[in-house]
Amino acid sequence: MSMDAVLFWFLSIVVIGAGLSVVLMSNPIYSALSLVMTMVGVAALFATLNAYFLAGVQLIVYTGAVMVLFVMVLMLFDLKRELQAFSRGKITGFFKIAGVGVLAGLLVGVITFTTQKTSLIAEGSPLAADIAAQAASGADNTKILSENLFLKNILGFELLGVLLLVIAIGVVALSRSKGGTHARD
Amino acid sequence: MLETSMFSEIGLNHYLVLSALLFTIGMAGILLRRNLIVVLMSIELMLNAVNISFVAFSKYNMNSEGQVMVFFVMTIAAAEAAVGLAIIVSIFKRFKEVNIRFFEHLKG
Amino acid sequence: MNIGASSSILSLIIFLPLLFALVISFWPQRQTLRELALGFSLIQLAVSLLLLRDFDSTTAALQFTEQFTWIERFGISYFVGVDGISLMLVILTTVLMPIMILGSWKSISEQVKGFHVALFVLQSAMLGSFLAMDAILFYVFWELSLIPMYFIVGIWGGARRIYATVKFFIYTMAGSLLMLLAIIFMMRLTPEVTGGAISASLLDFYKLEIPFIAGDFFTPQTLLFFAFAVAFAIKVPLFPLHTWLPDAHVEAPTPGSVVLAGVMLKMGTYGFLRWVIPLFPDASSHYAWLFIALGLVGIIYGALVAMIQPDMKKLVAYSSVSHMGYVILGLFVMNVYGMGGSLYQMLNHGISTGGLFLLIGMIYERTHSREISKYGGLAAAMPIFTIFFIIVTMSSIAVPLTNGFVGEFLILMGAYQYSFTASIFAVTGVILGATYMLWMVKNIFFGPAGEIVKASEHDPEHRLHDMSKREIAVMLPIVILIFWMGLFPNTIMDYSKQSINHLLQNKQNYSLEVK
Amino acid sequence: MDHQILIAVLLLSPLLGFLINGFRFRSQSYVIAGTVATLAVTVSFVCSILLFIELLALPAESRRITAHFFEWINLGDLNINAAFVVDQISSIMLLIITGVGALIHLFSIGYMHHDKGVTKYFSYLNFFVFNMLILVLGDSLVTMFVGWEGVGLCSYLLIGFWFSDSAKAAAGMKAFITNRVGDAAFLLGMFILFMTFGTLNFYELNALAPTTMEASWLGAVTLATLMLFIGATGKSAQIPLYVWLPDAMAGPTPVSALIHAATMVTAGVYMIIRLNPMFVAAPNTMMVIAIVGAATAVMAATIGVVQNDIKKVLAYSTVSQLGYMFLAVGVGAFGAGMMHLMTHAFFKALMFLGSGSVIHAMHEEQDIRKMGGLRKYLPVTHFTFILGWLAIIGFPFFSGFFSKDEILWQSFSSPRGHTLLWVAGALGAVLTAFYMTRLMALTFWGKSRVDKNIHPHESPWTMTVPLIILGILSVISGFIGVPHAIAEFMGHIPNYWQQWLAPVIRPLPIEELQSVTHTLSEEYMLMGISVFLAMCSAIFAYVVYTKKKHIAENTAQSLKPIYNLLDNKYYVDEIYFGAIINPLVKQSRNLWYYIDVNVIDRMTHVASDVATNGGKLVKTLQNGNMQQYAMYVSLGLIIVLSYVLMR
Amino acid sequence: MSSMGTTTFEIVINLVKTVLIFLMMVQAVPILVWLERRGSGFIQNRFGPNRVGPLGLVQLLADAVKFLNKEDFVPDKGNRFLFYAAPVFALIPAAVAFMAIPMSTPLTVGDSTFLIQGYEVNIGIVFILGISAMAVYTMLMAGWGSSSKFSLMGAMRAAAQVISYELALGLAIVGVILVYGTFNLTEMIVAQQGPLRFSGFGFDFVAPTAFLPNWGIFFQPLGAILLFCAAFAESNRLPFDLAEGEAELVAGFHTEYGGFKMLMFFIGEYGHMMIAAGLMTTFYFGGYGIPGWTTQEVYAAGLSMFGNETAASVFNTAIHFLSFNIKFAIFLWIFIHVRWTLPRFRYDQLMDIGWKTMLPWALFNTILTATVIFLASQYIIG
Repeated sequence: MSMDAVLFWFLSIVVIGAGLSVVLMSNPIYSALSLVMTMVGVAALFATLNAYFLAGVQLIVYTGAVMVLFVMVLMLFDLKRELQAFSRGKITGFFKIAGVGVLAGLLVGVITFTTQKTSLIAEGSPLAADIAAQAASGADNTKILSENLFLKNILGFELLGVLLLVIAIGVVALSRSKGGTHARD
Repeated sequence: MLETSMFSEIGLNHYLVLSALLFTIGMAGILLRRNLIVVLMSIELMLNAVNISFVAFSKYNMNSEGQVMVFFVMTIAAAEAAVGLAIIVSIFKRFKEVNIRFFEHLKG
Repeated sequence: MNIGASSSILSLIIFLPLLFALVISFWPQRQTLRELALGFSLIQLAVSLLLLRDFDSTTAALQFTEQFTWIERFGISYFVGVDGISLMLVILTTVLMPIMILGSWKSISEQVKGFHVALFVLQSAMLGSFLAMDAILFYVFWELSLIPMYFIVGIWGGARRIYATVKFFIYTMAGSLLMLLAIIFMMRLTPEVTGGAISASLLDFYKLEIPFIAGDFFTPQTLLFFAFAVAFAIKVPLFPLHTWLPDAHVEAPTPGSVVLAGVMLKMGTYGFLRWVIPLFPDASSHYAWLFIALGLVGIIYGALVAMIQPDMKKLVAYSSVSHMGYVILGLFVMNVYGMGGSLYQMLNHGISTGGLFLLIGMIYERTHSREISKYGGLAAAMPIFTIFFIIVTMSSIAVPLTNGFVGEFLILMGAYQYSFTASIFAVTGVILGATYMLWMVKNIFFGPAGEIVKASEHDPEHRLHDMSKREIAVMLPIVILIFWMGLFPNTIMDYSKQSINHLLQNKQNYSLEVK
Repeated sequence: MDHQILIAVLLLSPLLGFLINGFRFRSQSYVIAGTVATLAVTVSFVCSILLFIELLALPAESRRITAHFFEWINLGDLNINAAFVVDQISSIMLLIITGVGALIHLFSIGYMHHDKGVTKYFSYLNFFVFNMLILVLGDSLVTMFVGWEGVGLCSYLLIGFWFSDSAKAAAGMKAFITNRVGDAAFLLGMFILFMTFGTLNFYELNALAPTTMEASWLGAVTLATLMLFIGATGKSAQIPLYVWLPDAMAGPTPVSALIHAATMVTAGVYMIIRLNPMFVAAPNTMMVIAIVGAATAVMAATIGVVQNDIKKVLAYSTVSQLGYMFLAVGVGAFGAGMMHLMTHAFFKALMFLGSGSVIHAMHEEQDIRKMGGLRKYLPVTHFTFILGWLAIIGFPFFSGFFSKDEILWQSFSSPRGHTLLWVAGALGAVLTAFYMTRLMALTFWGKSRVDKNIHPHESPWTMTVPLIILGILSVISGFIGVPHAIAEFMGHIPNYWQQWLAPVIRPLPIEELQSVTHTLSEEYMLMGISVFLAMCSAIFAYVVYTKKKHIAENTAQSLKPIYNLLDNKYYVDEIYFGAIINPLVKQSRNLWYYIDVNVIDRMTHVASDVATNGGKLVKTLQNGNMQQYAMYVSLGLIIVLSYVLMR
Repeated sequence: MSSMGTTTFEIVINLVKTVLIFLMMVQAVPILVWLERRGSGFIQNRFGPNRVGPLGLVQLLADAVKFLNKEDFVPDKGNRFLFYAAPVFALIPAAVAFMAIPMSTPLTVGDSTFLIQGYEVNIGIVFILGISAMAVYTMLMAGWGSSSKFSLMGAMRAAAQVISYELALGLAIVGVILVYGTFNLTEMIVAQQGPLRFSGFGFDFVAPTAFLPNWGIFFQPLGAILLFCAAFAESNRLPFDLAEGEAELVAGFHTEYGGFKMLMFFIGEYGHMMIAAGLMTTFYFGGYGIPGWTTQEVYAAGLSMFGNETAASVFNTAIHFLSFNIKFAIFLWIFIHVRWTLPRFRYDQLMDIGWKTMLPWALFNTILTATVIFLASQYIIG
């Protein structure tokens, strides 16, 4: 049992547990905080996958910004405990739960039955050796990521920038108390 | 499949299964929860699950495309959350309601 | 092949309006918007006149071609070129643009910026579809032209504008989908002639020999022919696919009507001339009778129905159906007079009907009514307007020395060459055309003062002002063109003669050279 | 080159006048407008005279002055030039148009001086002259057609000149559309000629005209000439398209004189004479022309007998006289037709102007039953009117006598003539004499029935001078073309007219000419009969309408059905409206309603309804429950994954 | 996780070191509190704590004892879990982030090298930013868990403020990253060694005197100011302590807290202050570097002094640790000084400064830096 394996199992349990509590907690604030936990776990998982930069970004963006918004909104709404946290309807409820169960089973099944190998790269290929070397060094691949991002996918990156601008304007417009989508009240 | 090494040697499949489980948990949240904000959070959960897959693939394929994709997904998730919350806030301000069934009235 | 080596004036012509649209959409000053748009349209006109200057009318070859690979995998390229068939339509488009902008000076008062942007985008799309030599490129421009038109009618239109736009859109879309299918089918055939690669180039399409069996409807050429023909026939519009036109015209704002009648309908007839006849020579010869018959029905039906319309715009719209029937007739008789006349008639119709719509727009601005029965005796109140209206009317009913005569005369001659019977039916249109137009002129301008004129006499607020200087400036180019084209048709027909002769002589194995 | 300039000046001077007056159409100064317009036409007249003199100087066989300005339409084999030709035929027309035109312009100054639209009026008038000149001078059928339609347009504008009267506007429209019917046929005729002979140029056509007669009704030449003739019936108001001309009297009277009597309506005759070789080659067409001409002559005359509007009488008389011209060309007497064209231009213009003078004096009163005894108020008008009257009833040695007599004789004697044609012609002459005398009697003679409030007065000099000049012309113009028989009788006066026209007129085929022979005595006899009958009828009319009014009334009473028939112009208008126009309009409405609205639109709507209802059906799935949507998504995912797993 | 060492010895030493650094941070807090109180006393012309122990140094110990003895109070309607969790979470991010800051040159003992920081992260800055971003939750949890209007509003204010200023902070750091071309803090410090030099546009400039160090402040003056200002807001200190604005909100999100829980909040706050001071030092003032001497020179001096590599390394580490702490202390003092010098902003002013002043300037700084770096590498002047 290597350090990596220990970390993985630990983080898996954290992430799954926190994820479950997101769904199951009847108090939305707890859900949100559980989600923060999940996010942190995911960030750690990223780190185990040598994606340190993404781990950092995950922390900044998700826990530092997105989830703060959620939590703030929830706290502002002051919803406390919900009486009916879950949708009503026995038949549809059954279908939903069964559907989710089946889906989980199917997904896991598909993954385990279709991708037998641990890596998609053929054994013995030069690439595989590279991977092994990289995995061993634990080197950060931030530079590779940045080159990919800013050279190859620059258009997508710029488009995202535009998207964010649009979103920012849209959000401001939506949350203005005057005008906007609803009458003043 | 069930071998002893399954616990000690962590490979791509482990991450994928983890991602799948997280994804289905998120899906369950979307299907079952009534609070719109929680539904939105479940979506974030699903996106995170997918991100795990991406990063795992990225690592095991020695290809940074996956990470770039994660980057994009994060950005879009942030945008989506912002807009979603803005909408929810403006509706809440007007109707004092975040129940997802209430939003059926908006279908027009 | 020397592609793209010459100047890139065609791309300039196509994309300059888009640039203008962009500039207008970011123009901060609301007051100077119209002047700006007018200036831009004049620049565009000047550029297109450069094209006219450099055009070599002694050859039927494609000129000023530009070709760049667009989607390599499917052989789709950005391929534009101009020849005698498209040249004048391009000029028509650019000439009408400043007139339209000047004509909408007063009538469009809301969302001025959006309107001009839409106009310029529309211009770009129309020019693109006239100049595109690649099937997919053509299709893209063809569809693009719908969108600004949709907005022009839908936003600045009349009371039933939504109904009209939807109808317009659905009709045209239905046709163009057929065309897209046909284009894709033909692209799949192209490896035969290109030696393996798929191509969407029109020149490669021309090389195709699509099997044809007379009498069997389900042969490729016949099916393709009808797919294209229906698409274009809707746009023309050919009877019985014409009902969108009156609605669209009635609801459209004045410039919308002008561009619709002036240029958009020509896209259909241009399609016949550029695509249908050269691509499917057997089928078009074999089914020429059908289109001639429909053209004739269109001529007579349009005229008869125009005669009983109570609404000016509707009347002119149906007259468009009638006039475009002439164009179709001229195209399918497949002789030099018919085709030359058709090409000329396209321009005529653009100018005369455009002029009529402008004039109707001017009167509508004053009275907010288009009901013919409410008018009467307008000639006394607005003499200059009357003069212009009558001149344009005379052009529309093809009185000699106006442009209308030349086109109609040639088409009728072509029709006679095809068949005596056809020409007998066709000349009926000459009589009926005069009937409905003069009926309208009489009821609007002559006779005792009608409801509106009377109201204007008593009410100083609703006094009918005669045409302003701006309005005269709008109509003057049209009138000048009417007489110029009536007096010196050769100056315009010379550009297209070679192309028409080339088409007629090599109908069976048509090909275009690239100059 | 100087010919070209001359012709250009000739053409452009009226156009210039039109433009000058057209651009200052708001002006109400009748002096400036009238002077400009009259000067413009006078300049043209001078040019015409100069051209005529030059023509005289040329040898008889090559009397032709051409001016080629630019290529007009040039496509395929079609090559039409803006080219103009002055030759024997067109020079005569030129003189008539510009000469009579100038006089009528002069007359108009006086007649229209009180009208507000006087400048507009003169500009139209000049434009008409311009178009008429193009019609006459054009060297091809298409160029002629330009003028042909152009004069139609001017006629339309001038008939509807007082447009605020709905009936007058409608009359203009009626004129234009009726002409259009003819024009459509004219176009067809052109096409047939072009496709057969490959040209539309008059000289080339005439040179190419077959010398063998075409017997078939469906031969190209016959068909083409028939079509052209239909065009001519429209323009020249023959059966069946004459209906517009009486209505056209709604326009100002000088217009009636210029357009609807002297010039435009004769265009059809002119066209046939222009293309006479072609018509000669189509005997069937000639026959039709002759019959239509004769029928029109008689029918119009019968209607003229009962009309009470002074201008209507003259209008029907014009139709009738035009019938004579067609009768002439129909029997191959092109020279005679042309001659009658000219004389008719003089005396009918005179009479129209005279009637204008009367109407002017009577303050727009046109009903002859409310006139009478105007002789003493309007001496000049009366005197000149008498000259016109004598000319039209064919009083010996007045101009009308020569031309009409020649026509009658030709209709009898020509190989393509027929006794019945002569009978019709003579009957027409008798009727003409009757109704013209009736007009004279009711207007000028007898007792005054003038309203007491109206004080008739003689017109100013601008109006009387043209009357006098035209009066003189009406008297003497006949002598330039004295018929053979009378020339014999008068001492061998040469027939300048025939000599002048001979080079451009193709005689009937020699074998036909040889097949009939007539003697001089026959001619004298027939002349005598027709003149005698006409004089009798004139005297009868004089008696009835000045002395014994009751005879007319009794006759009208006793022949009530016939009187009504005539009074209502044989109900032709009603038949046209009832049989063609109204059903057409009604059926158009049905057409629109049933085809456009109920079939095509309905189909579109059904298609859209199918889509809409289909959408409504699927809409129930989309109930706004987002979780349900998510469930669909996950179900889809399950299905896809199951497939992947099962595979 | 190889940074934790390969041999058992290394792992043990590393773990001990980590704990030490954490303790060091925690123990710095009482000193800082004492310094603050004494300092404010001097600034305001009074004494401050001076009774317990020499110069009142033991005062804090007494306070700690008092805190520990206080009643463990939970508001009636409050959320018990969150109320307890909040102070614990207040401590963690601050500590974790602080430990990523290198405080001296690595210490080499035999074959083993020990970093004088909690652990080394390749993406140091991003990591620190990410972790410190989580501090918001403590405020929110505390504010909401207290179930008190003042607390909630304080928490909201604080959260909004932190999020707002995080942008300017991040963008200011982007300039730093651009200048040094790395995320790694140690590499940044190494890059600031030696005399001031600038190469670009085709010429090299080296400062004539070795005492003009190659510090970031010369390249990023604007960035430094922005970062420092933002750091005030991030750590909720005056003039940006709107969250606790006593006049309005009693004490902000920790109104309901007392005793040891309160103390933990204090530690968290001071922790943030220390992170800010550490970052300022590292980014702009050469980190543990000494102006005039490079680490190699110091190491060589140690070697010549002691003749032993281990001793030299220890000497080197110690000298630089001192250097770092001096700079660190100066910045901490500036924090304290500012707190007692400037008045508090209004909330709208705060937001205006954040969004309308600092963010644009930070953007400008970023763009300017990027442009200059690009041009300097592409174009040659003269």
